[in-house]
Amino acid sequence: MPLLEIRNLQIDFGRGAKALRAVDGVSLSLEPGQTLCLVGESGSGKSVTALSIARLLASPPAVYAGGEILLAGREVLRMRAAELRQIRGGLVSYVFQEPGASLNPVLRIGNQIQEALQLHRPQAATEAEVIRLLKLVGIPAPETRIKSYPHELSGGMQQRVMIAMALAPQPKLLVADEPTTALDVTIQAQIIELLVHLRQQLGMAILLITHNLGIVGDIADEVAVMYAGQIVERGPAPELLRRPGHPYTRALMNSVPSLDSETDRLTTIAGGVPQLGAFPAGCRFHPRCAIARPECAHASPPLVAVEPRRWVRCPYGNSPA
Amino acid sequence: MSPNSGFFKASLRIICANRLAATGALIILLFALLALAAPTLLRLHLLGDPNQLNLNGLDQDGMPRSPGQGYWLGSDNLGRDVLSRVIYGARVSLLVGVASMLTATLIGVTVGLLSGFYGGKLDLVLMRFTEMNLTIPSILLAMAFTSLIGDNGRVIHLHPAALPWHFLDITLKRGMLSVFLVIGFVSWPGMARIVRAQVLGVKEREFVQAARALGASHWRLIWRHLLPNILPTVIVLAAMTTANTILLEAGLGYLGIGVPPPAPDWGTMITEGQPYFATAPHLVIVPGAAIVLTVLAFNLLGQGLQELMGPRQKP
Amino acid sequence: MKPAPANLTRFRPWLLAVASLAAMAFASAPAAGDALHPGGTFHLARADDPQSLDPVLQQLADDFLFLSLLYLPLLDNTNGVDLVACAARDWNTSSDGRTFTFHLRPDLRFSNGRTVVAADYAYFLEREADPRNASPNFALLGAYHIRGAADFAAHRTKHLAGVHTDGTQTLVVELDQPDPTFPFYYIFALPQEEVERPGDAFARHPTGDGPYMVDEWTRGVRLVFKPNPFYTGPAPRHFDRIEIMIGGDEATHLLMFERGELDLANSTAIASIPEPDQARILRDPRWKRYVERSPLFAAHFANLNTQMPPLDDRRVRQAINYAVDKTRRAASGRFTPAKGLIPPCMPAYNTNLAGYPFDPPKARRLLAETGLPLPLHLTLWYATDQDSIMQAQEIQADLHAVGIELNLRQASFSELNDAAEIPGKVQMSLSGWFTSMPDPKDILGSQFDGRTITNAATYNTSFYNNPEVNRLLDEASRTLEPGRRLALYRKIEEMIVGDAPCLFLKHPILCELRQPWLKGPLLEPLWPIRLDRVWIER
Amino acid sequence: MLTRLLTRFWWSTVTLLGTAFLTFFLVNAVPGDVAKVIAGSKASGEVLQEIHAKYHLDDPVLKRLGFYFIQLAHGDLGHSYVTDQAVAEAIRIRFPTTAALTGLAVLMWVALAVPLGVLTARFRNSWFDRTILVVATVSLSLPSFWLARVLQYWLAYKLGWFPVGFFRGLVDLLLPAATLALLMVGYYARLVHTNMVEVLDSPYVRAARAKGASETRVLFKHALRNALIPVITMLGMDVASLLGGVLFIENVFALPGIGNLAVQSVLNLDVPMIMGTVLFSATLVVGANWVVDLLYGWIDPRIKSAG
Repeated sequence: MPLLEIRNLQIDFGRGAKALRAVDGVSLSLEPGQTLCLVGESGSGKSVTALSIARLLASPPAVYAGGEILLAGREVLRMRAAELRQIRGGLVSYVFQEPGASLNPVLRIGNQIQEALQLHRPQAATEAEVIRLLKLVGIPAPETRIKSYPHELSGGMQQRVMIAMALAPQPKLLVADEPTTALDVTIQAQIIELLVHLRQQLGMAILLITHNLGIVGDIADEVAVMYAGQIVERGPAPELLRRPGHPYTRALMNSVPSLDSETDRLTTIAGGVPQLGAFPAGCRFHPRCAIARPECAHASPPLVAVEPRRWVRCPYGNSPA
Repeated sequence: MSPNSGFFKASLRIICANRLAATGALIILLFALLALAAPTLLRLHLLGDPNQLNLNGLDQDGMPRSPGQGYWLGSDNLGRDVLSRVIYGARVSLLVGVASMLTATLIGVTVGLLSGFYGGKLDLVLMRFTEMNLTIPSILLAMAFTSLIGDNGRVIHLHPAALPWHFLDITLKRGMLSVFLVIGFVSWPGMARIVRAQVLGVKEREFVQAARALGASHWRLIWRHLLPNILPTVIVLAAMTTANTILLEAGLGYLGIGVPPPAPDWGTMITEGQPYFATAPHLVIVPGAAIVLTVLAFNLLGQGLQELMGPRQKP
Repeated sequence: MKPAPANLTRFRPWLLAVASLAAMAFASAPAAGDALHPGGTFHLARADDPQSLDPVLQQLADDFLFLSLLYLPLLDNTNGVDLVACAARDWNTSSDGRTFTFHLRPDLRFSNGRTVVAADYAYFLEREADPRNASPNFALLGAYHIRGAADFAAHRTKHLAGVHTDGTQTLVVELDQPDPTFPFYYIFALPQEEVERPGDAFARHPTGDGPYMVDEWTRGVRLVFKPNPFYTGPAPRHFDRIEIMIGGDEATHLLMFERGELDLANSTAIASIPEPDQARILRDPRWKRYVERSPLFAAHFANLNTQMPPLDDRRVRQAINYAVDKTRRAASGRFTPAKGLIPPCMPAYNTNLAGYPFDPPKARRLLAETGLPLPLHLTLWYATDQDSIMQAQEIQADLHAVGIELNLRQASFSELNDAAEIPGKVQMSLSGWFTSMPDPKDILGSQFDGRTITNAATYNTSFYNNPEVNRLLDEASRTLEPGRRLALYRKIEEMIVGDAPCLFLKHPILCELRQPWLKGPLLEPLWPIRLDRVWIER
Repeated sequence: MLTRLLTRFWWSTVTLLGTAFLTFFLVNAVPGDVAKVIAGSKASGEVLQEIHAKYHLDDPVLKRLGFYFIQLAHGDLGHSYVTDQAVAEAIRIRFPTTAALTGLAVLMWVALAVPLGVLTARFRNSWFDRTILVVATVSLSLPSFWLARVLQYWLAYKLGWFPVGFFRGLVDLLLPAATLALLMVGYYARLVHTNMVEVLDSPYVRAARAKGASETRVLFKHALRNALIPVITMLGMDVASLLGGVLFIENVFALPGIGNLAVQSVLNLDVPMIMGTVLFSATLVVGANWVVDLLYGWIDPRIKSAG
């Protein structure tokens, strides 16, 4: 049984005539101990998908319009508040993009980690356990650090604290939502390294959300690429990276910044990400697509299994480049 | 279509887009219309003379009549029609309220703009001065000011002398001019502060920097670039300031240092009516309700405009 | 606040035909005796602090209320009619009406324990007569012409020549000219050793020989009296404590009274139940039995500045008098419409005086005669109290009807006083005069003596100067024979009314409301509220 | 931290001096002969002269200003022209009433405004939120003197639930404080609401939810403390406008506080008392801002290290 299974998830913002569909029929699955990378530009719906796993989207305005999310076999969308609180942290933990803003500025970090313990492992809510967790994520001199306030730490340290906090309840799934975007390049590598290391040590599954295909190779078992609320390609990481099937995936790969490159500048994809509610008709990628044909503007292509465990949403791009 | 009507249409559309703003604007409009029409209504005998003593207005004990007995909103302790006085009171309150708001806005925006735009020593001095004004409760300051200003009387014709539009005549009875100046002079510091903060923000934006790089004069920068950008904030603040100036005006009237009788001022009406509270509560309730309604209207308008315009200031 | 320059002169009534309803009702009240009056706390409220509790510095009529708690006058009165001995055992007047001899009670003591002696009264008079003390009563005492007062005031003598003591128990006062009203001047004993302590201690915590002493006086908060442990005066003491809360307005006080928080609805000496509530109270079965009234020795009027055009024309002043309806609201029983200045409760009241009935056509005729272009524009100054505000607006409306546009000028009490005495500054001002004398000497002489208009601080704010009136005022005040004195004053009043230096308005009637448990005589026409004479009996 | 507080202190002093300067010129321009205010309008010329000498009324304004500042430096606010009472003493006697009234009112409205603000933020744009918005707007549109009169009449006189007026004990302050609280609660409910909305959208609140924290815990442990920081600043700043509201309420309920003292002194043209009360309230405001600054460091750890 997969640890996480998302089936045909549909998420709207707003209701009735004003509803805007942000996630449109997304299906994913993740086995225990595996790592899935969800890749896409900002606005593609990947973060919304990730947040929906523990139903963290503010509702209203978000509406779970259809589909289901099974977490360890339990239907998340039907859970009551108490159940939900239990799986949040207990089963699935989150690490967010901006560690500085995601830590409560008025509480000491020790206190914040301890809170996570209290909520799910009250018997372990001790200072010793907090120190152990901080050590685990590689924070030097954790005994003194527990008294610090978030703003007294560097960005990298803050993200390590966030990870420690996420790990505290010993979750089965860690959702890392662009955990490195706000950090500088050398720190990014350290954090990814830390995640790889922790997965090996603790055996949990990781859902990594990123717009950077470059880090995917280091960590992912499987990759899903999202564009404009839909999954456009999905498959095992080495396969997909070697032979991307969708023109968007290819474009993304071309714009990958190398982790060791000095320059920030990347080959960007021409055109902008379509606004929510202003998705083009036909294939949603066609205005930016290098291999677009006239009919792409009318027919919206389905997600087709091109080989076992490999899906691509483009009838023309599935012959590997 | 003239550009003016376009502007009005646009404003109308904006206001109607928000139910709060629309309600506020409607109430203000109603009061303003009544206030403007009051002399005409009086001439047509649809309204009693607000200052005419009337023995029929008193019952056999010499007490004011309750609402209904020949007077829609009752009569006051001198037998005068309360409805008429409340409507005439709207003339005083709206005029003083809006005039003080304009005074306060003029001072506040000027101080805020100069302070924010030039910064440095000027900013320091102006902001210290603003702070000094903020440390004294405005009513206290107004009280001190009021005892200062002597009596000036003035009639303002809001129409060209050639045209006989006397409904636009507004007589600034002794004290009214001084009252609105006083209220204006004590109401600007809050506005100055917020305008300054806004200017500091706008000043750093690219288009201002670009204009500056192109050698635009300070005047042009302020007039063409800064002012239009802070205008939405100023409009919201102006609506809310009007609410406060009307309250302040009523407060001064209540203390007996506002617009002098027989001008039917709402605050003064409450003071004159409160000894009658146990006998004729309408003398306090009616003018009070008029104040609440008007102030509420301006607050709703401000609140609504704020929701529409986005920038979040104080609630 | 009092609506007009309130000047409560210190005289006692001598021939009082009018006794208040209250006085009648309680004339047969049980004889005073401590056994009947078990003490308790007396709860009162009033808007303002007393100006001072030093009788020499006591200025406002309102404050007199407290003097009867703190000091015993030489002579007092009962039922507002007869002079009776109080601190004095007895007294007599010489045949020429110029020398007064008072014999003291031997056993009176101040609240500091010292025995009261005759010199303490002499000290009081000398303090009032010394201009350095700035006593508001200086001019009033001066009007009696105590022998040597001028020399004393100019610091040429150390003592008042006309005041001497005979041993410790006798006080003698000599006047330069006869004056039958002198025994009605309140004379108190003051302990010099306490008064002359450094600082203002005495004005705040005075030492007197009355039944009570000040326990606490926090300005603007409360004034509390407690029993004077050395009190040995003739009248019984009724309370263990008198607590006066300071602040609020009359309307609030009445609400508190109705909730039972106060024992007396109002405790300012010359204010009544608030007019707006009167009809309601009189209809209320719970309260109407406890309302009592008393006329006051007072007149309300508007001064018309006879030196300022167009008011320098007598016809304009008369027209104003005809134009104003003085009977409006008279049904409330709060005042008698005025024809002139002498109140109806005073023996000198002239029932034949025509005055100025309400006659707008006549007013218009008089104005037309003057040939002045109408409308005339005049300005009326008045104080900020409710009664004045209403009165001013009524006058404004009445004058509007005959072609006079009245500008209203509200001013603080002191601003009004200051402005009114500046020649050529104030055209009209609402004013009034309270006297405690049943004699017209004060009410006519203090304000209409034309020789005072050159004084920097004059009470003659109409700037009225009629040489014949001046001469008659001198003659009347010297006259001892009651019938002739009365005739002279009536003549003076007629002349003044004819010249119309005022808009004559009304003579107020005091209206008080007490809790059912408050017993004893309370009101009288002169010193209207006598807190020292009532008690609580539940 | 210390430098910041010292800078603030220095500027507060400058502000206060400026305020003293301002009020001095303001009230010394009052028309009318002050000596007559002091001695009564019928005082003799001799007495008036003495008073002129005693209060230095004939000196040039600048000299008097100098005297005034020297007096201030000695902590002396002068004596009332009307009662000769020391201004400082009058203020000392009356301050406890105002302080108790204000304190009680602050407790009441904070106790009401915080839950209202939190709930309206939590259920944003619901009918509940919109209703409270309108109610709050009404609350800040009420003239204080009017509301005080109406409540006094209705709750104290008609229903007899509260004493009608005066200050004898804390019970007497319940209704006045409730009146004041009613006037302020709308504003503060909105203030808490606005800040709460902002905080509830913040990543750390999402993070707290992701941790599995209950809604109550999220609202009160994580969000509220952050949302209250600007509210506390506002409370400090509002002491000024509060004194304005207190003034009318003290007046209606006959409470012997600073506000009533100010009204009396303005009506009496009692210059030293006017200046005293104005300066005192200015000091109070500046002091309150200073206290808020201190509190700030305690509530918001980010401030402390910010030097």
